[in-house]
Amino acid sequence: MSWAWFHRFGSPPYFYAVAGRLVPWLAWPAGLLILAGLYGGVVMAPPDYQQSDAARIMYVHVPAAYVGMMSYSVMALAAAIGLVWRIKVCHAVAAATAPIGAGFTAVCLVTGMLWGQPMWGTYWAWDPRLVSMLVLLFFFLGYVGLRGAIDDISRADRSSAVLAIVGFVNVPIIHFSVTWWNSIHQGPSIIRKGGPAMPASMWVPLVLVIFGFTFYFYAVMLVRARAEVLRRDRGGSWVRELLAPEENP
Amino acid sequence: MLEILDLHVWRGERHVLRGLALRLPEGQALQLLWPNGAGKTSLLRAVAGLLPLESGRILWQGEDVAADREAFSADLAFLGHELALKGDLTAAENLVYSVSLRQRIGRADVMAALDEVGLSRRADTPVRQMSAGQQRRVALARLGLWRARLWLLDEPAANLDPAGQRQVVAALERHLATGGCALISTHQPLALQPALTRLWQQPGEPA
Amino acid sequence: MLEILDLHVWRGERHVLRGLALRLPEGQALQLLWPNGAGKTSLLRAVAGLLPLESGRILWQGEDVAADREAFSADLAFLGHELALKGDLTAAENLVYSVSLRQRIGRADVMAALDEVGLSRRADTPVRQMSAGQQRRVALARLGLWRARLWLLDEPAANLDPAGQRQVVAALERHLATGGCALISTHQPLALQPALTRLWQQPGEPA
Amino acid sequence: MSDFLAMSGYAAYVWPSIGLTLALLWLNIVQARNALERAKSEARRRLSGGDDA
Amino acid sequence: MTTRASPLYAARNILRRDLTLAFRRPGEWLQPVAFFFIVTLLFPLALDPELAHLRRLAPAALWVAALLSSVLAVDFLFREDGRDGTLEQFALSGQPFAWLLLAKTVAHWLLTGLPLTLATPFAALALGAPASSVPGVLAALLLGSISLSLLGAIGAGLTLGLRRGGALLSLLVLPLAVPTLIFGARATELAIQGEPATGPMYLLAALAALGVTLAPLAAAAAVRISLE
Amino acid sequence: MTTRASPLYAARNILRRDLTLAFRRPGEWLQPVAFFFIVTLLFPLALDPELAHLRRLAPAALWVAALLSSVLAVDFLFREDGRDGTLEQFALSGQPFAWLLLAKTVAHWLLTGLPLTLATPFAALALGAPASSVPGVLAALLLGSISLSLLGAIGAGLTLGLRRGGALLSLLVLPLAVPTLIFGARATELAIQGEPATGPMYLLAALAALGVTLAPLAAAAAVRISLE
Ligand code: HEM
Ligand SMILES: Nc1ncnc2c1ncn2[C@@H]1O[C@H](COP(=O)(O)OP(=O)(O)OP(=O)(O)O)[C@@H](O)[C@H]1O
Ligand SMILES: Nc1ncnc2c1ncn2[C@@H]1O[C@H](COP(=O)(O)OP(=O)(O)OP(=O)(O)O)[C@@H](O)[C@H]1O
Ligand SMILES: [Mg+2]
Ligand SMILES: [Mg+2]
Repeated sequence: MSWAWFHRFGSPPYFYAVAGRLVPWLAWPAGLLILAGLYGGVVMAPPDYQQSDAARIMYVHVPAAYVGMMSYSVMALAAAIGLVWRIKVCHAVAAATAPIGAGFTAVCLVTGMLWGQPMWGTYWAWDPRLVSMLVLLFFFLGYVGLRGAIDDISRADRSSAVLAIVGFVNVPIIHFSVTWWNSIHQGPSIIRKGGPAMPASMWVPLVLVIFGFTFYFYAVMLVRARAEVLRRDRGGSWVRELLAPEENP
Repeated sequence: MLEILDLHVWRGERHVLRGLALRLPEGQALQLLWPNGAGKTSLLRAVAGLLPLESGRILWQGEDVAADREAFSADLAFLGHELALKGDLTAAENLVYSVSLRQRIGRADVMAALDEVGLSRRADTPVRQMSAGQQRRVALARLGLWRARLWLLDEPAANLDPAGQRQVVAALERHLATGGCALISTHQPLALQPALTRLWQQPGEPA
Repeated sequence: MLEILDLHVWRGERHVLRGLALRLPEGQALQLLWPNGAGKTSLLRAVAGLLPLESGRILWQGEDVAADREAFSADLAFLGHELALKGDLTAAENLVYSVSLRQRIGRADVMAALDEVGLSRRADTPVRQMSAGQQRRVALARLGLWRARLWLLDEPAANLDPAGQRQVVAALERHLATGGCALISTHQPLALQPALTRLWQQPGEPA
Repeated sequence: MSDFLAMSGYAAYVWPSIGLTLALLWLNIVQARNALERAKSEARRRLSGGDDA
Repeated sequence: MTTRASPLYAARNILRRDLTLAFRRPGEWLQPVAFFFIVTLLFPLALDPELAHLRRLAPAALWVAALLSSVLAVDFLFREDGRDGTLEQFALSGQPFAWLLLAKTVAHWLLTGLPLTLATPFAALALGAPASSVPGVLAALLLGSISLSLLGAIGAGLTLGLRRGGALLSLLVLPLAVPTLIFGARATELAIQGEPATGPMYLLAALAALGVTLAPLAAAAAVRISLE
Repeated sequence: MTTRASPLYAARNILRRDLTLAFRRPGEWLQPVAFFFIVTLLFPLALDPELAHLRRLAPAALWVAALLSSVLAVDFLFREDGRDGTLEQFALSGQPFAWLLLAKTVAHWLLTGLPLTLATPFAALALGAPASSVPGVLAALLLGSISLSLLGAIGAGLTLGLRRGGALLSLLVLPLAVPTLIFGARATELAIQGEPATGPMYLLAALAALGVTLAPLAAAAAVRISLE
């Protein structure tokens, strides 16, 4: 395969432009999917036969969980590429991902706790799945903290990249924790042998929200990434051209 | 022979070295007399590989140093603002341990080197108990022990009294005589034989 | 006027200053050109009260400084090997905070002082991002802001380019002209007007 | 309607979860916009030679 | 002509300087808190999880965590200023040295002790303490953290300029801190059990008062010695 | 003529150097151990002492203490060598950098992890663990301390040259150390209850092996970046 596209994306101006054009195409579907999914899940779908309406938390908890984990993976991957091939754009993506991923992880934790109180009778339990997710949050925080502590941006990029890569080991642990250890948390109930463990009226909206969150994540991430690319720019002529019209309107 | 082509280096927000180029043949010492903040330290660190290059190439014996960092590192000796001495170790111990990273070494060589910088009687004092200039001299002795072809010296004469500065010059002349070369940042030109050295006053002008 | 009588100072096992005596009248600068390890730093730190005296007396305006340390400290400015600058603060902030220990100060004075050392455009750069010489210059600006009668300077010209060294000389001459006095350790004599300064080559000889 | 809001007794858990999630979605958008604006003005400042090179 | 700075003016500037420094690095001052949280989290991780069990353990966990994170933090109280010569300038400023160091210690407490105190209730709840206990826990940690910072200042002064200061520091401070720890834990325990904790509270307050008056002098003496 | 030093020769000298340095300051290397002891002793102080209660608490106390003291100690692993330019010379020595750092880490483990391990049995007994549990406890801490040192090396590399590195360091390392902590505490618990602890032991060993192979590379990358 040719690496042309790879290097094209590596060039800040190209990335900046393409990302800018991409955002609306991600944002609108995201909005629609989320609305549809939440409506389907929170309003239409029948209450769970065991958990009745408490199960509706699922429609935010699970997508948040998936996106939280996904965003860490995206961050680690981008960081690794940026570190190996010295591509600023990738570092920008990693930097843009961290705060968003931290947000989703936190939401997953809180919604999970709010779900746990009625279901398990406690907000928090020291359970592998829960703990590993908490650790994920700490990795995000550590990543942000490390960035904040370093003032030279290129050093911050590469240092935090190392951290992101090292911390990635945690992600599979989160996913398989339920199967490896006996966990009070329930195991895979959508992507599993023999199809989803719930009626279509429940898993379809869930899947819609999951996709919606994913689109949303990429939309927001790209906006932030454009900002990060600008911050990393070093007086490249393209920025001058880009901002010239806005300087004297 | 060291060759630098169109070197660009940034420090944070600041574009410090803009398309710098130089050639440094064997047996030559190039003295950078640039003003404060002009980029001497940055240049030396970039050559040593301690600062990332924004663009440009550094050739050693005609080959790009990025190709084989470790081989290049083995050929160079870097003396920066920090002396890399352990205050709790004696002068001799410091030399033994720092040199032994690169080559096998015995106490005899160390004592000889310390003698050259006039510290033979201080070989066993902890470096912490030495004055600024004495510590500089220890670092100077180490420089002589490393058998490196390329010396990168950042203000080697700082804190040294006239006698110490003469020792620097002597060490440099020995080094150049054996076909080495040196890139030196300094504010007073070192009194090397004119044949051996060039002075570079401003980063703007050509070397 | 500073007067030192029969001063003895030990550094660990070493009897560094043996019965040293000197007189430093107003408007005078005494330059210590002693060789490395002769005891310049020790002397300056002892006078400042940062090293204990084994024996001997230090008189300031005819009174023993041991009598009222704080009054004496308020009269002196000490610039050592360490610059007492915060890498994370900008040059201006560093000056404001360090000077405000001794006297009230406003941003205007600070900018003026930075201008004198040629750093006015760097007033808001964090000191960490400055080169060795630029940091020295900030320390120099601070020296000018403290209204101290007695300056104790340890190698004030280190790391400075010729322009910077001229600034040191200018600052010193302003200081001496206003009736201050200065005790300076250095390895190149500073180009002060001969009337204002004495050179002291060896601790053995009299000043 | 009211018993829909009541979530058969789980309202205290369901609605905060959903509310919090929506809040996060909103917050992310705001922050991203601000970040981009800040970066642009930063770049402008740098281009107009805020401090010397 | 220039006007001398009053001790108050000098202290105010030291305070301002240290706060500026801390806030320049976003979230840096949050780190002791984060550390504190992590430590409190470590216990349940290392234990078989039973909330009842945890609750009995809460006071110990809280106070050990608080003690450790404040010892960890106080390690930075004088270190930097000592290395870069700032403390020498303090000593030569002609201002009362102990007073300047007190200013530094206050700044340090504002940046570590106070956030720590504000953080404890959450940790306490996570460890299963009842919400009713929060005021008591807060009060205990408020008083405790003050004397911990002050004791820490002495240790920091003594270990100034030593390699590996950190570990030695903890050796020096932890014994000094034992009374605070015991009374603090006791007060917390009573608060969690919903009983009045006036007795230990008074003792904590007394310790804090004692610290404010004596610790700066001791610290000043220690730092002066370490400066040579 | 001079002969190049083999990587082994270089590593041996680094090891010798660090040991010399540590022993030059009498008892300096004892500090993490002392810290460890103090921390473990703090628990009984902060608790109402009931041995039965303490025994159930022993694994947590031991491991939290061990984790904290090794995090505290690892903060000094690279700090000094980074500040005084020694690490720059390492990087420029022409030897494989990761290998040199591994040598430093080994020295560090010998000076902190090993004494810590040897100290635990006493702490465990003090916390009411039965003598029969000593071998298990020892084994668990031996394996655990190794991976803690290695993980610490990564964090130390990342925070090298940062102000307040220490606190950030702990924030970075502790999440990495969670698995070690959990398995270690589990193994210790089983050992104290007199049951076979092979399962967690294997996992601890696996973690240690993983660390030895990967951590130095990560640390080397981190340090190189921090040197700029
Ligand atoms: C603080 C508490 C909780 C945390 C941190 C948490 C975390 C997670 C995470 C990380 C996932 C994604 C797993 C993966 O994609 O591999 C997940 C999925 C899920 N969680 Fe939770 N959870 C919590 C509480 C709960 C509770 C109380 C319930 C319901 C009783 C629940 C039900 C689910 C379900 C149904 C899934 C989807 C499983 C799948 O299809 O893979 N969670 N949770
Ligand atoms: N901390 C110390 N402990 C013991 N001896 C010391 C200590 N510091 C310096 N010395 C010794 O005291 C003597 C004087 O040291 P000092 O730093 O005053 O010399 P100096 O004149 O400043 O030299 P330089 O020009 O190199 O700065 C030296 O011989 C040195 O070895
Ligand atoms: N860490 C840093 N971050 C950002 N800018 C820096 C940093 N270090 C140095 N600079 C800037 O880079 C420029 C070159 O610095 P450098 O230290 O190379 O100068 P120099 O020639 O060595 O000066 P000196 O003679 O004073 O040592 C200076 O303007 C300085 O402000
Ligand atoms: Mg320089
Ligand atoms: Mg000196």
